[in-house]
This record gives sequence, structure tokens and C-alpha cells, in this order.
Amino acid sequence: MADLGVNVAGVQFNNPLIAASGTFGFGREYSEFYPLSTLGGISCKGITLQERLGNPPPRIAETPSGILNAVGLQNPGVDHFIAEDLPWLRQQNTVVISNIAGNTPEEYCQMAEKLSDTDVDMIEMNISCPNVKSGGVQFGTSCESVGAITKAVRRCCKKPLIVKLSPNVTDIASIAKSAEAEGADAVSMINTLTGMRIDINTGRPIIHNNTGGMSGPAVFPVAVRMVWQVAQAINIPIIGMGGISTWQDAVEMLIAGAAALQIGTVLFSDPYAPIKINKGIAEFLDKKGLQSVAELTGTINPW
Amino acid sequence: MADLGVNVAGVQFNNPLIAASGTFGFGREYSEFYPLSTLGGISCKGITLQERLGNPPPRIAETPSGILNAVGLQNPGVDHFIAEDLPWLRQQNTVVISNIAGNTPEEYCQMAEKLSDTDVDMIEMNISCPNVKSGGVQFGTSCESVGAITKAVRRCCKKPLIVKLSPNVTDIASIAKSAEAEGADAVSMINTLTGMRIDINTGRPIIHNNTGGMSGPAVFPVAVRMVWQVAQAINIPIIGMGGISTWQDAVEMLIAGAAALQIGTVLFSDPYAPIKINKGIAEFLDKKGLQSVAELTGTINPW
Amino acid sequence: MCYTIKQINNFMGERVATIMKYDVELSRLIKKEEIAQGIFDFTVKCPSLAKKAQAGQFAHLAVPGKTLRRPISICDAVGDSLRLVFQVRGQGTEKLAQAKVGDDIDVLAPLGHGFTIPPRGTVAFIGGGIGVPPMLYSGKQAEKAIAILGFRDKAGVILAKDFEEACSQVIVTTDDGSFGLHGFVTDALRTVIDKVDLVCACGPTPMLKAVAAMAREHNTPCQVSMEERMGCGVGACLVCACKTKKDNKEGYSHVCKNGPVFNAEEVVW
Amino acid sequence: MCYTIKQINNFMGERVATIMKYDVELSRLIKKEEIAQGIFDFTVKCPSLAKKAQAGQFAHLAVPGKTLRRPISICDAVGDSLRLVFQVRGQGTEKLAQAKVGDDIDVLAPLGHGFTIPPRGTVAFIGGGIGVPPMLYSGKQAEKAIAILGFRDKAGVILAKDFEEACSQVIVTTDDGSFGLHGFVTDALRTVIDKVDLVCACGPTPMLKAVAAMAREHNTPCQVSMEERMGCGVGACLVCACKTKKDNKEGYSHVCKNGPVFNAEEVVW
Ligand SMILES: Cc1cc2nc3c(=O)[nH]c(=O)nc-3n(C[C@H](O)[C@H](O)[C@H](O)COP(=O)(O)OP(=O)(O)OC[C@H]3O[C@@H](n4cnc5c(N)ncnc54)[C@H](O)[C@@H]3O)c2cc1C
Ligand SMILES: Cc1cc2nc3c(=O)[nH]c(=O)nc-3n(C[C@H](O)[C@H](O)[C@H](O)COP(=O)(O)OP(=O)(O)OC[C@H]3O[C@@H](n4cnc5c(N)ncnc54)[C@H](O)[C@@H]3O)c2cc1C
Ligand SMILES: Cc1cc2nc3c(=O)[nH]c(=O)nc-3n(C[C@H](O)[C@H](O)[C@H](O)COP(=O)(O)O)c2cc1C
Ligand SMILES: Cc1cc2nc3c(=O)[nH]c(=O)nc-3n(C[C@H](O)[C@H](O)[C@H](O)COP(=O)(O)O)c2cc1C
Ligand code: FES
Ligand code: FES
Repeated sequence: MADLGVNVAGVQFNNPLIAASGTFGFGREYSEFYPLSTLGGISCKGITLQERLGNPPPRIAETPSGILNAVGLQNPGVDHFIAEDLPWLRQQNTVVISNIAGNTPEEYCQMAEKLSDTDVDMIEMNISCPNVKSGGVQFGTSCESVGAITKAVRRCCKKPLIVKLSPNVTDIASIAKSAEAEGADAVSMINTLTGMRIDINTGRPIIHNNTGGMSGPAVFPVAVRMVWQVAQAINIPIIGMGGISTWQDAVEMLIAGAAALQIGTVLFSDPYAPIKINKGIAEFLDKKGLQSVAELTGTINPW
Repeated sequence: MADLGVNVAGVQFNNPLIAASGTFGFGREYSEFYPLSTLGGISCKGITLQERLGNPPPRIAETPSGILNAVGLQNPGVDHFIAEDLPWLRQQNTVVISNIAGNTPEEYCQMAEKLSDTDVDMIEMNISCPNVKSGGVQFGTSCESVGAITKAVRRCCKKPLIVKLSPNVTDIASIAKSAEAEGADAVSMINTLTGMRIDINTGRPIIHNNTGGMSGPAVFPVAVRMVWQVAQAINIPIIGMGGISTWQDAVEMLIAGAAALQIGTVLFSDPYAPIKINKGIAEFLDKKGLQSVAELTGTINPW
Repeated sequence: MCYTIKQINNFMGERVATIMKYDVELSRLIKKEEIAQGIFDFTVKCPSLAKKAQAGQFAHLAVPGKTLRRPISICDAVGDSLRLVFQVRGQGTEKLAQAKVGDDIDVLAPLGHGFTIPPRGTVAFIGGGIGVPPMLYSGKQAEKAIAILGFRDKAGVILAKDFEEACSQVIVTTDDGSFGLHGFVTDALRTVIDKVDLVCACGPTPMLKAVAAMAREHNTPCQVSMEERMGCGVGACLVCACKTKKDNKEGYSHVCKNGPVFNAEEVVW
Repeated sequence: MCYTIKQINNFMGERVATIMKYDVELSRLIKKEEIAQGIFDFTVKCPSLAKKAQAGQFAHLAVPGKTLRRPISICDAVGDSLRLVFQVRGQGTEKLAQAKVGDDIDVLAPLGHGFTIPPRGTVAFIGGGIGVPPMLYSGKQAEKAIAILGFRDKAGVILAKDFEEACSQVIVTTDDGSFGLHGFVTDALRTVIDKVDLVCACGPTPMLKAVAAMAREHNTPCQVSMEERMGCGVGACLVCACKTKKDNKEGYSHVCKNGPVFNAEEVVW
């Protein structure tokens, strides 16, 4: 049988499926469904230097084949994460990725420093959260700012550094290049696509933040396109995500160029999705006579 | 009963529903379903200075709640349109919008000049077609280029000029402002969101052009968000589109800030959608005690 | 350590109630009735879930074609079945209502923190409108239960007979007086509050607020079941925020995990 | 001129076959059979559409939950019903196959340009695999019809009896020889081509290409039914492009309107 293991920036994952940041908390809830070692890794809820309360509700809305969310980075702060969540997570036999967001480059650096002294496996720098006024998205939309912040954080970060890219940009490949040039070890993409729904009876946006981030199957074609574009532009690995909900989607994203995957919204429909998707990938590899996931990555044959 | 008529840049429409460019050809086919006066207007298939054959097939793929297309602007050229299609269209008792795309600003101007001497009602400048190498999208992604081309075409265009905006950009509001500043009479938005699907068995993109433009319900929340952002930035009217498939969607888009609407992909699911949507809008207006569509436009009440 | 298909299958097979706290069960719809205009009473067979269900908890139902599940309170748990009563509000509940007897519904349950009902004493169970159903199973847990059920009008009255069987006393109110007492549930509560040890309530927020205020006035403990739009339903995604105050610090609790039932004193209205 | 609700309703009521060329009809599924593994034979009642159907045209079927309709050839038109035979290929046809007798299917038909069958003469109707069904109604239109039906193996053979009734001669071939002639449809065509005045074919592109080449060799006119992914189905969106040559100029024709049936000579293979 094919080996589902993947290696991203020197970190070995049991399988290519990583829980997407913000959809999986710090793992405790889903560990009541199955052992977390079922997943290749967990990208934890985005944390900030200080505790954040997040946005007022409503924080979620449904859209055709997708959802909008605007949680606003509710989290207990980096220190609490290190003290309370990380030790427990470490025991779950899965890769632990800490997802961080800051108001300033200095905050990102402070967090990266703190986390560098812990045993998290990787740091995922969220410079693309669309749901907070100063939650990083301003860093994520130009090559200059992405380059600058990557450079700054790279210097104080002793862990493999993943830069998480926003899809709300004109040219994602150039942005990925800037991250690579300044020392990112991998990129993860895509974060949510900014969207909005309005209650026609009240005229009120359904989400209190007015706009929210779209995820789920609806965004999948955009994610695949962007992963393909970025795969042609950079040499560091891509962690692909955005709307993956079946094993076929997972395979498609790998073919487009992803070395590993994150899945988020599908967990809300089906908490067991990771098990089914991993099973499907393994069977597909076997059917195709491939030995590993890496043999599938980037095998797209464009016209 | 409420009046469904709307006025966009001085042009009066019987109702706010306009067939979206490229989904309705030059109207002949759908006129076999119902009189075209059922629609407020028709935005014709995008035309170019010379005839274009378009892309090789496949040109379409399905996605969750949406589709991708890459027709590649197959069209008979502006002269043929003026000679063969326009006279027939003129008899259909509906507003006729000519949608144009060019390889160079000069081509846009030449077409605008030719059309200015005809009795088309409006010209919609497509600077956002993602499916041809030089089909305008390069003009549509920066403020400078949108400003420059709008300025150039404005000078040679004697008809009300609509600039059609691409959603594949970081900051659509600034781009809309540039169009307004250089004399656009209205903007229409959104064109398709670039996406991709891959056949996992062959590794081939499903669409021959590799990427295609996503439309249909999946993109609706992105369209609503962008219309809202642009409505706050400009004072010229917005023709809203992108995934409208029910009367509720239509009302939502109007509330977000659209003065009129285009509908495209929904016609493929239900050719009679315009009739149903108009009926729904009229009933909604009556229920809310509104006299006209204009009274609904932009009535969003953000948090 | 690699992940084999055997392991995967094992995981899927092993996810039984005794090992894991959360569980999803494909549950056969065995009874369906429209008990009032647009209000459906479903009985679904899901042995492993039903036996764990507690009063005030909810089920998170998958809806074909929808990305998000729909949270519906557990109205009753009898033997190996759950009873779920819901109102058609939007597209999801409309689709759910189309399920036919014999269809399988994907149920994630029982979720959340329910009512905490003391073994002894008199409890008032107050339901307003579609907040009535969860009070039925709850009412059964109390030594002495007084049910106060508020509806807009006679046509909206549901489950009155079930409550008659389950509770020592049932007061039905209607806003327009077309059935039972003319008035609001608070009018009825006022008449009995002196003899109750605890108030449990579910319904529209203004009602909950009024009930909580009255309970507070009378120094009676009060638990309220809150509603918020949900994603995961288990406490991971943090979307179902409800403003609460603990140790004098305001913050957001989560309806799906910390709730849906909160001590009324905690809720920041 | 404004658009009133009365007018709107009128439009919806008036869209009858006699006024408009294109029509959609909610069509009751009155018969359903799985005639081979994964191949379904549907009979849908749609009087106004059935009476307009011509050989080689197709129906565009709405699939619940899908944005795009699915094109399925008209296999037969009898009285007020259409017969549609399709194979489950992906999500849409899988969903279609779940329809139950009594369900209503939203059918847009009859679409496209079908076979042009002369009133006199012998016509060979060649179907390959799931290209077989449309040849049935077509075969019925010819004075003398020779049907050549190719399948992978015996298990895949469909509609043989229907063709026996409708055509003067039926030759079935299978790739593996498990039923009928061992070989391809072209092997069978070679044996009869000298006596036919026209060849009509539907099936996989390589088969069509081979059939067209053989017809050409024998100076026999040939019409082929092409497939392409579709949007509107009526010729407006231009997605269903098929490369054709007219007056020595290459360009894209559209399968839904100019086709699905083309003169083989026009097609650029
Ligand atoms: C803990 C809990 C228990 C509930 N118990 C019941 C019950 O027993 N019976 C009953 O009829 N209803 C109950 N509700 C409300 C019920 O969940 C909503 O009416 C339902 O989700 C609406 O879905 P829809 O598809 O009809 O509406 P849509 O508007 O199509 O739904 C769109 C999205 O918004 C969410 N949403 C819309 N309204 C609500 C709401 N009031 N509360 C939470 N989410 C909402 C939906 O879940 C969905 O995610 C409960 C809600 C919660 C939070
Ligand atoms: C004119 C015409 C007549 C046809 N007649 C028949 C028939 O009588 N019986 C039959 O079984 N099949 C027929 N087909 C093929 C049938 O349309 C496809 O098998 C079907 O659309 C596949 O849909 P799906 O949901 O199973 O596949 P999916 O892969 O889920 O479909 C995704 C999209 O691709 C399109 N697509 C996929 N494969 C094809 C294909 N081969 N041709 C056209 N579009 C495709 C689908 O329509 C849909 O838009 C015909 C096709 C055409 C163009
Ligand atoms: C409720 C929710 C909360 C999220 N929070 C975060 C976050 O804190 N940090 C982050 O980088 N991404 C966050 N995301 C984005 C996801 O990690 C992911 O990029 C996105 O949802 C696309 O993947 P999906 O379609 O599989 O969900 C969040 C997404 C959701 C739905
Ligand atoms: C098949 C197809 C062809 C299109 N061709 C054009 C075009 O020629 N010019 C143009 O400006 N937009 C074109 N579009 C974009 C639509 O006009 C519209 O912006 C988009 O489809 C979003 O609206 P919808 O979701 O209602 O379809 C095309 C869209 C489709 C689906
Ligand atoms: S719904 Fe996810 S935390 Fe409550
Ligand atoms: S499917 Fe639209 S032109 Fe053929």
C-alpha cells in the first residue's frame, strides 16, 4: 500500500491532511471523535500576542456550497497557548503547527520568538485574516509588505516558517515569490475569500463584521487555480487548502501542486471527513501504482 | 404595483434585469423562449474588432454551485454585429448594450467609434475577460491602466459608457474610482473569478484554456461584497451581477448598492429565471411598500 | 507511524459511544408529523445517541446539499429514539422537512451543555414558540415540573398533550387569548414563581430576558437556553458566540459547548 | 412600457409549443428501468415536447443541486412521451438515476439539429456503446434501416430487441465476441456499406472518425452525432464548440445548435 506520509520543509507528517487553522480549535473537541493522530497535523486556531475576545455574533453565514465567517481571531493569547494547549497537543502524536497573527511586525516577531522556544513543529504566519481590522491582512496584499514581514519574522523564528497567503489579491504568484525570497520555508493557501450576505428583510449584513471570509466547496476552483499558479512560481512546498471536501478534491489539489493539504469547513459537514479523504487518497495512489503522495504532487499536465 | 423600471446613466430600462454578456449571445436563441422585452436589456456577447474563433473545447466545467468557462471571446467581429445583429435586436423592445473587448486601447476606441454611430443604447467595456491572452484583463487589474483606458475610450465614445470590472483584484473600490474619475457613466461588476478544475484521472485541466472564469451562485457572496465596497466609493451607478439566481439574490444585490442587475449562469439552469426574478422583485417591493427599484438600491444597513 | 487503510477502517468501526464522546449516527426517520403549520415532529432511531441524550442538549442535523448542519434541540429521548421538533424557517429546515419516513438522517448528537435539574424540588419549564419542544424532555427530569408554554395563537399550540402527561402542571398562554391564558409566559410565571426552586427557559431572546429578570427579582435561580448560528457544533470553530460574564469579566462563551443552556446570571443581554 | 405581474404570468402561461420554439416541461417519470449495469431507461411524459421531437435531437435535463443541465439524446418519442437512455458517468447522471417513478424531471427539449433522413433508401444506423440509444428513433424514420450496434461485451448490450422491432436488419458486435459479431462496428459496416445510401452514427469520437473514413472511401454520405460539454444547450453561450470546416474555412460550430448531428465531411477531426 502507498505511503501517505509527506515531508514539508523537513517536517514529517503521517499523512497529508492537516486540520485548517480556526476550524479545529486546539484539537480537544475533535479528539472526542477520533484520535488526533488520524490527522497528519493540526494548524491551531490563530493566536495573537494578547488574548482577543473576537467579533460580536453573528459570526457565520451560509452561502451556496460555502460559508462566510468572521470570528475575529478570538483566542486566549500566545502565552496561554504555550502553557495550556501545547503540552496536551504534544501528546496527540500529530504535527503541531502554531498559527499566528499580529497587529505589527514586532508582534509577529515576539510570538515567533516565544514559540521558537517551545516544541511546536512549525509556525504558520497568517498575514491574510480578513476579519479583523488589524489582523494581518494589510501585510498580505502587497509583495513589499509580504517580503518585509517574512524577512522580519524569519530572523526571529527558529522553526520552519509557513506563510499563509490571501486569495484576495491580483497576483498571488508574485506574493508567494516575495515570501520565498525572504526565507519562508513553505506557503499555505488559500485563506478565505472576502464575501458578504445581507438579510433582505432587515437590510443588515448577516455577519456582524459586515463582511466575512468565504470557505468551503464554492472556493475550491479558485484555490486550485492559485495553487497551480504559485507552484509554477516558487520552489518551496505549498500546503493547499480551500474547499477540499472529498478525496477527489484532495487528489486534485495535490495534482495542482500541493505537497500537503489543510481541510477546514468540511469538518463542519462531516467530522469524519479526514478519515474518508485519507482512505480515498490511499486507494487512488494504489490504483495509479504510485508509492507516495509526493509522486502525485504537481503532476498536472496542462494543455 | 411597484414600477420595475430603472434608469442607468440616462438610459431607461423596463426592469432591472439585463442578460449578462456572453451568456445570451445576441438574443436570438432566448427569443425562442419569450419575447426579449421580458428583459430590461441585453448585454450582447463580447465583440472584438476582428472576428475571433475562440478557444478550443472543452470550454466549460462544473464546480460546486457554479461553472467555469473559457470561451475565449468567440465572436463575428464588430462590423458583423452592427450589420447583422443590431438591426434585429433593435426591434426587440429592450435596451441593447454592446460589450466590447480589445487587444489595445486603440482597438477599444475604434470599436467605440463604430458603435457610437449606431443605435446601440450603451457600451460596456470589458476590461476583465480572463480567458484570452490579450482580451483586456491586463487593462482591468490596476488603477492606472483602468484610468487610462477609460479616459481614451471616453473620448471616442458618444454612448453612455459602462466599465466592467474584474473581481480578480486586491482593491476593486480603487479601480472603480479610477473608472469614475476618467468619465465612466456606470460600472458593471463582477466579471468571472478565475478558477481551475483538473480531471484527476488524466491530470489535465478540464478546460482547454487551463483556467476559466467562475460564475454562478458560488461567487454571489463575493459579488455582493464588492458591489457594497464599490457603492461606498463611487457615485455613478453600479450594474450588479455574479451568481444571481433567485429573486432574493436580486433583492440582496440591489440592497448592496446595485442600480440594475445582470444575470447569466442562472439562464443555463432555468431559461425562465428572468420572469421569476422580476416577479419576485415586484412582489417584494409591494410587500415593503416601495414604489420603485431605485428605492431599494443601496438601502443596506451595515453594522 | 503511518496510517493504513486497516487503521482507517478500524477508526470508522470503533467510533462507538463507549469510546468517543461525540458521535454521528445515520438515523432512520421512523415517524413524521406536521403538528402545526410548518412545524414538524420527527422521531429518529439512533440508539447510541439516544441513550446519552440529556435535557437541553441538541442534535446537529446534516441537510443534503447544505454545507452547514442545523441545530435542533432534543425534544425527547425515548428508548432508542430521539424526538426532534422543528419549524421550517429557511432553506435548510425546508429541505429537512421533505425527508420521508424511512429516510436516513445524519445526526451529530447529543451536543452541548443542557439544563442542570436538581433531583428534588419544583421547577418551572418555560417555553416560548419553537422554544417549547426542548422543555418536554427537560420537564421529565424534575421531581415536580410546572410547564408554562407560550404561543402566538391557538393555531401555533404544539405538544400540549405531551406536557400534560409529563408535568404536574401545565399552563398554556397565547398572545391573543385564543387558547389558554391571554398573555405572556411571564404573566403565568408570576402566578407560580413563589413555589418554584428553579426556572428553566427556552424561547426568543426578549422572552428569556424578561423571564430572567423576573427570576432574579424573586431570587430564583434561572437557566436559559440560547440560540446562535453554528458551524462545528462542538466548540472548535468559535462562531456561536454568546456574550457572558464570568468573575466579572465579559467575554464570549460558545452556545454549542458552554451552552446552549447558561445560568441566566452569566448572560450579558 | 412597464412589466406587470399580469404580463409575467401571461408569459409563463403562454409558453406553449405552438408559440415558442424552445420549451421546458416538468415531465413525470412514468417508467424507469436499469437495462444494463449503470444504464437507465427513462420514459418521461411531456406531451408538448414529445410531439416536436426529431431523430437525433436531445433533451437537456435539470439535475437537482447542479448548476448545469445534462444533455441526453432522445432515444425514442412515442405518443406523449420521450424515452431517454443514459449511463451514470459522474455526479449529475448519478443523481438523475436516483429519480423515482412519479417524480417530475425538468426537461428542456427537443434541442439541436438531428439526423436528416431521406424518405427513400437504405440507411445504416451505427451506434457505439451509449451512442446506441439515439439510433432507435432515428432508425424508425428510414424506409429501410440497418442497425449496427457495437458494445464492449455481452453485459453491455442494450436495446437489441427494440432495434429488432424497428429496423429491417440488426447487427450487434462486441469487442470481445461475447455476443453477436466479434469485432468493431466498422467490421460490420464494411459488410453492408455497398447497399446503403446514407450512414448515420453516434458513439465515441474514434469510432465516428473510423466510420466517417469508411463512408468517405465508399463515397457514401455520412452524418455523425458529436458530443461536447454544454452550458445553455440552445446556442447562446458558445461553450459547446466543435471544430468544423465550411467553405474551406475552419471555425467552431456549436454542438447544441448546429449539431449534435453534423455532416461528417464538415467535422475537423
Ligand atoms: C441550540 C439550538 C437549538 C435549536 N433548537 C431548535 C428546535 O428545537 N426547533 C427549531 O425549530 N429550531 C431550533 N433552533 C433554531 C434552528 O437551528 C434554526 O431555525 C435553523 O437552523 C434555521 O435553518 P434554516 O435552514 O431554516 O434557515 P436558513 O436561514 O436557511 O439558515 C442559514 C444558516 O443560519 C443558521 N440559522 C438561521 N436561523 C438560526 C437560528 N435561529 N438559530 C441558529 N442558527 C440559525 C442556520 O443553521 C444556517 O446555518 C435551535 C437553534 C439552536 C442554536
Ligand atoms: C448531444 C449529447 C447527447 C448525449 N446523449 C447521451 C445519451 O443519450 N446517453 C448518455 O448516457 N449520455 C449522453 N451524452 C453524454 C452525457 O451528456 C454525459 O455523460 C453527462 O453529461 C455526464 O454528466 P455527469 O453528471 O454524469 O458527469 P460529470 O463529470 O459530473 O459532469 C460534469 C459536467 O461535464 C459534462 N460532461 C461530462 N461528460 C460529458 C460528455 N461525455 N458529453 C457532454 N458533457 C459531458 C456534464 O454535462 C456536466 O456539465 C450526450 C451528450 C451530448 C453532448
Ligand atoms: C471558522 C473559521 C475560522 C478560521 N480562522 C482562521 C484563523 O484563525 N487563522 C487562519 O489562518 N485561518 C483561519 N481560517 C481559514 C482556514 O484556515 C482556511 O484557510 C479556509 O477556511 C479555507 O479552507 P476550507 O475551505 O477547507 O475551510 C478560518 C476558517 C474558518 C471557517
Ligand atoms: C459562458 C460565458 C461567457 C461569458 N462571456 C463574456 C463576455 O464575452 N464578455 C463579458 O464581459 N463577460 C462575459 N461573461 C461573464 C458574464 O457576463 C458575467 O459577468 C458572469 O458570468 C457573472 O454573472 P453570472 O454568475 O450571473 O453568470 C461570460 C460568462 C459566461 C458564463
Ligand atoms: S459552532 Fe463551532 S464553536 Fe460553536
Ligand atoms: S451549450 Fe450554449 S452554445 Fe451550445
